[in-house]
Order: sequence, then structure tokens, then C-alpha cells
Amino acid sequence: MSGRAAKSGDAVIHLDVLITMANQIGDFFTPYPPGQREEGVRNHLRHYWDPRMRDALLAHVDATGGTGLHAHVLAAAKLLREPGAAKTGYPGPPKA
Amino acid sequence: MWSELRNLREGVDLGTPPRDGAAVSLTVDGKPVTAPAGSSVMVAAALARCPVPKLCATDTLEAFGSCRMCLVEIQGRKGFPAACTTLVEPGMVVTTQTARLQELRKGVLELYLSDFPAGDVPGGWSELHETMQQTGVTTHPYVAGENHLQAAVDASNPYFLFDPTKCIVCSRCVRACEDIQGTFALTIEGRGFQSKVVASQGECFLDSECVSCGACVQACPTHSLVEKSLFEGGEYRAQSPQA
Amino acid sequence: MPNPRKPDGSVVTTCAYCGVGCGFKAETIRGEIVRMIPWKEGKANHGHACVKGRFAFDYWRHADRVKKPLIRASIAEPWREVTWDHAITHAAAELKRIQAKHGRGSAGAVSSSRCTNEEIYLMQKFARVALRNNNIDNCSRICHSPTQFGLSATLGAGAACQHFDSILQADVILVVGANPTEGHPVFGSLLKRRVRQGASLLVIDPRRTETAESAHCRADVHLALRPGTNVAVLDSLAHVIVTENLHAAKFIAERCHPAEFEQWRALVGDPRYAPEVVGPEAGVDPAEIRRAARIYASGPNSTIYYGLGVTEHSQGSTGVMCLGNLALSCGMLGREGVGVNPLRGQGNVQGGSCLGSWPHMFTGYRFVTDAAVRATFEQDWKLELDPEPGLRLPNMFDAAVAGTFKAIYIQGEDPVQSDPNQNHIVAAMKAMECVIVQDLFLNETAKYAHVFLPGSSSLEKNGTFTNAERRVSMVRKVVPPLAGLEDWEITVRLTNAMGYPLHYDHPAQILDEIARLSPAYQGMSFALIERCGSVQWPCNPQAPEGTEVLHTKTFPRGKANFMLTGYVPTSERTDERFPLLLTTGRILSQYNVGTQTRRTGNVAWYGEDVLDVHRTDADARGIQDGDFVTVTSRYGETRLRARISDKVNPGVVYTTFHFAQSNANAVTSDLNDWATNCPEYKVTAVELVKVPTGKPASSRTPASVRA
Amino acid sequence: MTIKVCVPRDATALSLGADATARAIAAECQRLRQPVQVVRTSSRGLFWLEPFVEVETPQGRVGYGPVEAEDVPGLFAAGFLQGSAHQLAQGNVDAIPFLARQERLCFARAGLTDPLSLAEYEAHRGLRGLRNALGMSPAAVVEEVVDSGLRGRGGAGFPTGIKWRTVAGALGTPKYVVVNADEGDSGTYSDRMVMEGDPFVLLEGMAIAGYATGASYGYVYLRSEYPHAARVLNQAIATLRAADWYGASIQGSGFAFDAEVRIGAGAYICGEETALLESLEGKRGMIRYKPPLPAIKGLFGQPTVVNNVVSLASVPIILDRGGKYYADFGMGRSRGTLPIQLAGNVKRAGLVEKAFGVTLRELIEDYGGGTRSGRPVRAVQVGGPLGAYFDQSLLDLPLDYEALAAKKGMVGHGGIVVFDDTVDMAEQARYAMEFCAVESCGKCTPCRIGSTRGRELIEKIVRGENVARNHRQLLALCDVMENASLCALGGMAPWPVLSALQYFPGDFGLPAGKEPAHVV
Repeated sequence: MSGRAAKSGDAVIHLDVLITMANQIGDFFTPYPPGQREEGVRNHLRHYWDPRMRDALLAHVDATGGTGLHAHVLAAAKLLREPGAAKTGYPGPPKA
Repeated sequence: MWSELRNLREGVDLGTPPRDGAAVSLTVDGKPVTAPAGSSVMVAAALARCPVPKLCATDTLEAFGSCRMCLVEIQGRKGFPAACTTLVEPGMVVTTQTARLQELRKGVLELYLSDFPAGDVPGGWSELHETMQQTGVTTHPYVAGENHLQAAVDASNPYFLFDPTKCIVCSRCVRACEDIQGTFALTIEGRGFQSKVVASQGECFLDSECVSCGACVQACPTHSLVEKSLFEGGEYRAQSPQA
Repeated sequence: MPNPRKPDGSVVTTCAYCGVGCGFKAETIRGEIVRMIPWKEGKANHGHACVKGRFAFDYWRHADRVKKPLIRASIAEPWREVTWDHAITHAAAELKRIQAKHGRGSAGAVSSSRCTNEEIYLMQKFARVALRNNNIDNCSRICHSPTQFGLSATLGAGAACQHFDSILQADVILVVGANPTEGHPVFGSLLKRRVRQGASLLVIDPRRTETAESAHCRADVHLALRPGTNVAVLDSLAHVIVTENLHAAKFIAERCHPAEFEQWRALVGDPRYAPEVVGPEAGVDPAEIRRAARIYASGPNSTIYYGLGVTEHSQGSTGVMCLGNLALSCGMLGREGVGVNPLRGQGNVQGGSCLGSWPHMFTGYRFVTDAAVRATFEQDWKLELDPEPGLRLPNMFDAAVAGTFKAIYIQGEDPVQSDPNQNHIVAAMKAMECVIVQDLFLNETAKYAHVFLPGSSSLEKNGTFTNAERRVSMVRKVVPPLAGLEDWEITVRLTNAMGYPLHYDHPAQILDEIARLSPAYQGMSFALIERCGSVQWPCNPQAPEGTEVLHTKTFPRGKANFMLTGYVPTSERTDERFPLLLTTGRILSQYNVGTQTRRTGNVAWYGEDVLDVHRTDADARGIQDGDFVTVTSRYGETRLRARISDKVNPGVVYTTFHFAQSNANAVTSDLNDWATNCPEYKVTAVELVKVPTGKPASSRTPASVRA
Repeated sequence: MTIKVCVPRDATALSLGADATARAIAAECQRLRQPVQVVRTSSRGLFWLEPFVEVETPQGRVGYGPVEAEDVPGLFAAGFLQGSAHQLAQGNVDAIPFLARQERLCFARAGLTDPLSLAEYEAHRGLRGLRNALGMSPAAVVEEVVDSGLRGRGGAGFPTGIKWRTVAGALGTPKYVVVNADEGDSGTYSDRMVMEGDPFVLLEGMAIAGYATGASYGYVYLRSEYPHAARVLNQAIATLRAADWYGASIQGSGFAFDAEVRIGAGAYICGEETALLESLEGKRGMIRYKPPLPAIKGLFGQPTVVNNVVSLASVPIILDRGGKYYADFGMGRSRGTLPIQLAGNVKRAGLVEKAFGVTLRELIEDYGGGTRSGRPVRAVQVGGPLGAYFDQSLLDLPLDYEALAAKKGMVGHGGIVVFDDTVDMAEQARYAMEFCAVESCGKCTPCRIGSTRGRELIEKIVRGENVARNHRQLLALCDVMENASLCALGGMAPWPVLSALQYFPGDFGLPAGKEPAHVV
């Protein structure tokens, strides 16, 4: 019995709140060099966000190309879709 | 400062703070005993199970040496040194029970009782009462001397009260407020026989800088500072107004 | 006075108030609790106490205590008293109905740090086995969740590195965003004792707190920074350390990743973090930033203690990482007298965070997304578990407003009063179909509840607390629970009613289960605690009686990590409409939301929340001491009595949120920490307007305010 | 030819009109157009002759006293500037028996110099001790003081050299020199005369003490009742600093020493060294238990040498002429000289610096000239308010620490107060207990409560209430105070009481001769 009863994509949280939260995460990883920046944001979304919040964000990316999202946050959202994105354990900070 | 806190034991009051120096061996009343270097003779006497009477000493506070109840005799030393302020030395020979010492302790305790409410001598269970039992002194010969038995009780704090008529000015409360809590709200005002414990600039406890941590109530050996909730009827019980 | 009555019995237990976790002897006369005496063998307090634990214990017998379960169909109707069975069955039925109708994710649970470890563990187990989702959170979400995130990110463990006594070996004490003498009084006394012995004291706090300046205890350096500039100032300290080569190169080489250090050195070494740049923006003298950095770096033993003044910001987690970086850069870890130590607010906030009461983690900070970890729990609980992180508390409220979250079971918390952006919370509550509250009193949140389960105070149950130094101590039942059930028994019955069979004879068995499933608690048991008095986790075969100091040889992940902590100013900005910055905090005599201390004699000291205003700001608005003022922000407004104070700088105002009627959180923003959604209580742009009163402004200081 | 006329600036002389006398002399000289140099010098210590005016003549200094302002014209008329005879003439000063038979070492310059003239001080062997000390090793300086046999002149009588040796050997810097200038004993003024009349000898002694023990800073704890001494001392310190005798490197020797004056607040108990240190640290003047001795853990917890003014003022001559020179004076284990201060009902009150061994009777009768009232001497209190009262039978005791201690008397600070036969010894005993009650710091119970109970018991005995029972209780109380008190105030307050009871039982209404010999 899989854990996912609610249909994916439900408007769990208003979209503008999600975008702000995602950009705030992006702000933190800004000082990291390119590559690590996107990996950091993706790891955080993967391990800390409720799946429905992630799905809502990806739905926004599909529908509008991710308007309102910082560049590296948008790139990170796309990384979420790649297989094997589900890393085990705490991702820890992006390795220098 | 390590052992002074971490080696305290519940239900045991060695009189001065526990130290963790190297073992020093001496004899108390003929019994060999070892105590860590830096400990007082009072601690050694307690460890040798021949505790000396004490009032101003307690093991959560550094020795003060004011009540003079813990005088002992030490071989090779003239006079009657106080056990609380004399540190143990190797090979010391200490005597805690002699007729002379009992005479002096009786003399000091009688002075205390000459300024203590006689009505509260029977039935009390404070450290002062324990010291009375330990020395067998419960009365005094001083008739109608100057005293503080009319002083007013300060019940301003919602939780504890201060009854100055039972205060023996041992300063345990003042020292607890300074060393243990660090608020420095209590002090001794006046000198000699007029010395008395006051909060801040002679204000009631509630108006003073007292943060009501209760360290002074715990340190008081005579129930002069005492929880209101211990009194009959609990009308002193500190419920908030709406209760 | 006559001779006092002599107690005839006593039970050793632990105080339920702050994170110090003082040991107490509850003394009784014929079974009635008459006084609380600090326990001389309490390893956190060594026979000392504060006004709350020592005296303010009478709330447990207060007339407001609810003694029978209550239910009602809608929040408009009055409560109806029912039996325990009736209330439990009704609650379970409602939860099942709502999950069936709105989906499994539409219900959640919230545990509290005022409950025991066992109760917190049961709450998260209830969410996972009864609700079959991970919608479980705890109140440290709104105070120290950034600690758990920030310290895990840098040092690998989100808990205090030292034990309290270790401060007695410190040469330099750095206190950031905390006022121990008010919030953790017994530890505050130990700190002041160490300062009197000669340790240097550095304080970073917008207010001239009593820790910074009191009898025989004055900070050598007090950086009274503008609220919200923590990360800038902490990075500036780091700037001085790296540019003046004060860092501990050997420690970094051995125990950190040198490449990461270089990356970090480049960031903080950037001229924009120089004291001369950061100082003016943070309202602090650059020379004092340099002096503080040099004193901290020189040590030899420098220790950091910090509180909600670091965590409750939009860069809360970043601020905690700054402290981790600072300690790592100077090698101040792994021995007595050093470390980075959160002063956790409530009695069991450390317990709350390491017992899995998180939407994304099981006990011991292990991720729900980690299949291997999940397997151990599924195997023990004999049930398949939700693999995805659940909703955090703020997310639950957002989802409720969005209509997808319909039921919540709250134990020992009062989010309506304590959580930010109160109007949003109330809207969320009203949007839910079944709110279950388990508490001692009908609190603010209970106004929107459908089921009220009367809880038991710490004097009425057995269990354990984990204090701010990871010390697990025993809570022992002194008197039987007023409502008949201990809190853990209520949660067990609700879990059974939801269809998951659960049974324990005694909380000791719950702790055994926790030990089975949490590496840090492996060796923990009631028997061990009885023998040792109290035990600091990690407690495992390598440390059979617990661990006093963490990170002595290695970090949990082997090496520690330097995180790049760039300063991102909060979006909460002052402007002409809201020119002042409000920051909030706590006072000694009242506790958290005041549910307990408001019902004790402590009101003698502090009977209402008061707004501290600097004279220049007050004069500019014609406000006098004692006047009522309306405090308005972009999010709401409230009324508070003003008190002229020199404890705050011009442009900054301060209040507490101990009293419901002052609903200070009506004005706090909905901004929160980027990593954990911990609310930004500490920075809100506001304006003050004097409330016109018919009678002349009261000249005297408000009688109810002593502090 | 300019004639030099000396008029003392000592507080006792001032209180008797010395300023008016000096102004009158100057005015008279101006009127007679007679060039004169009026020098305000220290006092000789002949207080019954103050204001004591001296004229420098070819035959030496001729003294006149007591000279009040209105006597001046008559003196000039009689040719006083040439030292001629006059009703107030005292003849050649050096020949005055009271002075001639003294051995003035510490007070060698008394009456001779201007207290604030460093040149005059050096001209009278000043600074030689310090110069010699700087040429020796600190240890050698300590041994010199040990050899001198100098003991504490404040009252305790502890060998000064031994105390210095302890401080020198104690670990921990900085170390301090603290001067006990509280001088609380009734009827004593030797400290005051040193500080007002010869401040440099004290300051030089402090520097030597600092050099010997490794202390680089000194405090003079001065009683608030000596304003003149405070002014003079501060000026003297400034002078020494300007002359590079105080400062970072005295005379280029690399030895740093400086000092300042701190004013007390009127408590007798702050004359006890540990209460003094507490007061100096800004706290209540309460007794500290010993050990630790101040030599090991004193001011601000640092090793501290605490000495009385006269003790330190005796050091320069020891380093100038050597310890043996000083030790040759005196008897038994009381070496050197002691400035005794005659006071109370005595005909010739004043300072008598004598080697130990002189008897009390010599001091009171030969020097003091018996009572001022002319009535017979009935009782004498030696060593301050805590000293025993002696009757005639004990006046042949020699002035010696051990001899007096054997009779429960004490040398103390060298004060002798004389009473004639009108004195009521029961009242003196009551006063002794009252003094203790008023001055008690209140820390230890035997003194805090005992002194008040003692006063009450004596009052009852004198009123005739339960005399036998109260007398027994008074003796028991005195035993407790003596043996249980934390310091000498409570510990010795019974001595005057017990001695009054033993030698003058009648005054209490007690039968004579039956008194147990507590003062053996």
C-alpha cells in the first residue's frame, strides 16, 4: 500500500509561497560555484520538501517554464526529474 | 571549581565544598581518616563519623568562620581553631569532643538563643534545632537583654517569607545569593549587634533585585527564610489571583 | 512565625520548564506536594534552581485544569463532557472519516517539547502507523529547528557539543542572541560565576541584557547589532580571523576538508565582510568587531552559547552555520570549555528533535527517504511506511488554508498564541474539520478544537526529558494524574482506536523501543538512568554511561564541513510607514506562552507583556512610560503597555509573548528560515501610535511590571 | 642677620593656636624690621608645652612654651630672639630632661626639620637606608631587618623581618605593601606624628619594604580623622616622584615603586589587618579568617606585607646603621626602641621614644610627672582600649612584650593612659564592653552578641541585681569571647574587664581578694 493517497499536483500550498521558499533556498546556495549550486538546491528539495510541494513546483516549471524562479533554482528543479536523483542519507553540503 | 559542584551528595552536608586534591591522612578523635587536600578539618571529622556542630557552614558555600560552633583542638596548635576554616594537613591529630569545647559551644549557642524566639525552640526541625540536640543546649541565662524579637516578617515574595526574629546573621543567604545565584541582592546592613540581613537598599524582597531563585531559603539554617507553602492552612499557598 | 510543617516524603524528578533540566526533589506532606527543593546530585543544576522550577509548580492544581474529556461537533457549540472511551473512539472515527474523504495526507500531528521523550516518540509513531503519513512536526520547528539543520550541516550533529559544567573550563564565553540569566537562569548563574572567576565575556545581542551587564558580570565586548544582521556580523568576525591569520590551521587540516576551508576563507575574506563595511550597516563599532574576533580566536578555550536570537531569523540556519564555521576555524571543539551550544528553550526541546518528531526524519536524525533506515522501522513496527517527507507545521497551516489539510492532533502546544502570523493560523484552524487538542488547560488553540483530551503535568507521570546538554533525566510521578490518564496512555489508546495495536505497561518499555531504534540512545534505559542519575547521549557500547563532550576524536561524518554562509538581508525592511524594528523574547518569571506560569504567583513580577521603547523613539511619538500603544506591522496590530527602557537602542523595540491577550504574534511576519521555516520572530518592521487615554498618562511604572 | 624661628605645624600644636603664634611672631618682626625666617617644623612631642617655639641662637636652639599669640610681644621685649630668659623659657632644647633621656631613632628628626623639605630630610640622614638597600640584594635587606629584631609596632608584635621573608618567598605577582595607618587606639598619636612630621621616613620605609619583598606598589590606609596627615603624605609622595625616588625606576636602579593614600571610614575594626584589606578592596570591613595569612593571600588575593606606620618608619635607620645597631637597644626579645605615648590624666603628656626595658613607673612619674590633677595615680591602661588596667602594684613592670603579656597586659601601639583615684573602674569595664559592641564588625557571634550581653551583665552587677550569678555569668562570657572570637577585638575585650574585676573588685560592689586570678 503505497503512501501516496492524495493525487499528485494538488494545490498543497499556494504557488507564490512555494516560489519564494525555493528562491530563498537558492539564495543560500548562491555563493557555491556553478554545478554545486544546482546540486545543493536539488538535494534540499529532494530531502526536505513534501512530494506534493515538489510536484506543484515541477508542474509550474512545465506550465510556465518556471517564471519567478532564480536561474540555478530552475536548473535544480529540472535535476529533480533525473533518475537516481533520490540519494540516500543526508546529501550533506555539495562536495567542494 | 569542578568537584565543588560535581561531588555534592544529597542528604549529606560535609560543611565545606568537596575538593579533589590528593588524599591527606590524619586522625580525628583517634580514628584514622583521609580527605582530599584542600578539604577542611570539618570535612575530615564528618568523614570520620564524628561531625562537629556547625551553623554558618554548608558544603554548597565556601567556609565563612563566623558562628564559632565548630571549634576543635588540634595537637600542636594553640587555642581552639575553627574546623571549617582549617585545612587538613598530613598527620594532624584532631579532637572534636572535650569538656572545654563543650563549654565554649554551650557559651556560643546560649548567645544565639538569647536573641531567638523561645517559643519556637521546641518543635522546630531546622539545622539550628539539630545543633541544639547535638550539643544538648536549649536554654540561655541572659535575662531581658537587647534583642530583635519584635522585627516584622517580610511576606512580600509570593512564595517565601523572611522572619528576622529567627535570623542568626550567619550570612549563608547573602553568600548563596552572591556565589551560587550571582544576583548580589542580599547584604548585611549595620554592624555589630545591629547587623541584619536586608534585600537591596533595605527594600522588601519583592521590590528588591531578588529574582526569587530560592537559594537563600535553601541555605537558611533556622527557617528564618522559609517556604510559605510549609505553613498550616496553605493560605500562604501562592496561587495566582484568579484561583 | 511558628515552626513550619515538616515534609514526610519526597520524589526526585526533573523540572518541566526550561532547557536546563534541573533535578528536583518534590517534597510532600501526606501525599500533597508542598515544595520543590533542587536536587544536589542533579548534574545540570547541582542543587540550584530558579523561580519557575523552585516555586511556580502550583499550576498543576489550578482550578482551570480540565479533568474530563470534551467533544463538540462544531467550534460554535459549547463543550460536552464525555468518558475517555467515548472521546477516543469519536476522535479516531473523525480522523478515519477525514482521511478517507480528503486523502491520507489531509491529517497530521504535532508533539511538544513540554512532553516527555516517550510521549514525543509515541506522537511520531502515531502519525506514521495510525495516520500512515509523515505529517508530524514538533514545536522546535518554531525555535531550534535551524540548530538541528545548521549544526548537522557543519558538525554532523544538531545538539550541544558540551555539558553545562564545561563552561567552568572556558577562558572566553561568546553569547549570541541569548539571555541565559532570564531564559536559562541556573546556567546563567554558572556563566556569571565563571565570568567572576576571570573568563572574558563577549555578547552579540540587540539588547543590553542582564547577561551583558549586571552585578559583577559585564561583557568585555557587547555588539548591540541591529536585529537581522547576525550573519553579516558573524561573517565579519570570521573575516578578521582569516585575514589576520588567527585560524587553527592544524585543526582544520586534520579534521576538516581543506578545500572547503579555502572556499569559505575566500567568501568571508571578501572585503564586503570587513568590519569597516559591516559595522556601519549593523550599527556596531568596527573596532569592537575586531576586538571580539581576536579575543575569541585567542582562547585558549572559547565556547559559544546561542539562542533564539540566532535561530528565529530568515537566515536562522545560516546563522547557526556561521557559529559552526567560527568554532571549526579556531579549533574550538572536542575538549572541555569549547564547543557550539544551543540554549534550547523548553524542557525537552532536544528530546523533541532527536526522537523523530520531524516530517522528514525518524529518530536519530535519519531520513524517511532513506530506504535502509525505513526498513528497520518497518521491520520493528511491522508496517510499510510512507517513503516521502510529510508536511511541516507551517506547511500544514498553508495546506489547511488551501483546503487540502483537514485534521490535526496537537499535544501540549498552543500554535494560535505562539506561532507567527496569527490571523493565518486562525484561518487554518477554522478551515479544518477535526482539531484534537491534548493539554492541561483550554488554551487559545482549544477555541478552534473539536476534541479536548485533558493532559497530565510532569508531576503526574513517569518518563524522561532530554535537556539542552543532551542529558536524559527521569521524570517521576509524584501525584496521580488529575484526569485519570498519563499523556502517553492517551496517545496509545488513540493509536489503538485507529486500528494499530499498541501496548506498553510502563514508559520504560517505550524508552527500550527508542533505544532499539536510535543509535544515539542505544544503551539508554530507565535502569541506567536510575543508576547514574542522568545520562547524556550518545550512549552506546563505546560510551556505556553517556558522553559529556562531542566531537572529541571524530565528527559523525568523519570530518566537519565549512558551509558558505553568504549574508542575505531579510526582506522585512523598515520604511517611513514602519520605521522601527520589533524583536521578541522571554522573561525570567514567565514561561513560553505562559499557560503554566500565568496560573502561579509569578504574575507578581510580570503580569502582562510590555513593550520596551527607547526614550528618543518614545519622545518622538509623545509616548510616556506606562502608556498603552498600538503596535502595527504589515501583518497586523496589537496593543501593549509601553515602558521607557535603555536596554534597547534607538530604532529597536522589544516585547515578550507570554500573555494571550497581548497577542504579540499578530504583528510578527510570516517570513521564516529558508531551510526549516522557523519563523522570523526577531525582525518585524513596526510603527507605534499612542492610544489616546482620557486620563493623564500614568506617570508611575506599571505596577504589574517588576522586571 | 636673619634669625630662624621654628613653630610646629603638628595638629596638636595647631589645636593649641600655633598658627596664631606664628603669625604674631612674623608681624612683630616686621614691626621691628627684624629679618626673621619662621619655619613650620614638626613637633618635638612635648605636648604640654605646645605651641613650643624654638629660636636658633649661637648657643644652639632655645625653646619657649607654651607660647600663645598674646605672649609674643612680651617675649620680644625680653629679647627672646637672642634666647634670653623669660617666664616661658625652657632653656636649651637638647638639655630638656624629658627629651635628653630619650633614645630617639625613629623620631630623630622630630621638631628639627620642615616635614616637606626633601633636602632637610637628606641632610638629617634621610634616604641613606634606601640607598643602602638598593645596593644590596632583596634577601640581604630582609635579613638585615630580621637581625634588627624589629617587631610590629601596631600591636601584634610579630617580627617584621619574618613577615617580609614570608612575602618575599610567596608566589604570585603583583605584591603589595600596605601601611596600617588606622591608629584607632585611644590616646595614641605616634603614627600621626610620623605622617605629619616626617612623611619621608615612612615613604622610604615602604620603598625598602617593597624592594625587599618584591612589591611594586603601596597603599597607606589612613584613618579619616587625620586630614593633615593625608595632605602632607600626598605632597611628600609627589615630591618623591618628582625627585625620582618613587616611580618606574628609582634612581635608575630598575626597581619600580609607587604608592597612594586611601582614606578609611571611621571603623576601629579596620585597624585589624584583614578587615583593613577588605575595606581597602571597597568591601565591608569584616574580618577574614586566617590562614591564609595576608603575606600569602592579602590585598586582592595577592601576597601583601601589612605593617604599622612606626614599624616601617623604623626601617630606614636599620638599613642606614645596620640591624645590629638597632638590636643593641632593648631587652629580652623586645629589641630596639618604642615611641610610647603618654596620655590621659598626666602632667607631662607627650612622646617618649625609649628602648624596651624602661619601667611603667619611670614613664609615668619621671617623664609624665604623675597625674595632671595632682591626685595619686590609681590605674593605668597600657596598649589601647583592649589592654589590661594595671594598679600601682604592677607599675614596676618593664616595657617588654613578654613581660606585659604575662600579666594579660600588652605593649600594643605604645599608648599609656593614666587615671587618678577619682576613676570608677566598673564604669571603665562597662565602657570596654560597650566599645567592643560599638566597634564590632558583627561577623562572629561571641563578639557580635557577647559584647552587648557583657555590657548588660556589668550594668546589672553595678545595680546589685543577682550579683553573684551575674558575676559568674560574666566570667563565663569573658571565657567564651576570649577563646571563641574570630579576631582580637572580641578576643581581648575581656582583658580590661577581667583586670578591673581582679584589681578593683570594690568598684563593682564585689568583696575584695576573693577574685580568682584570671590575670595571673
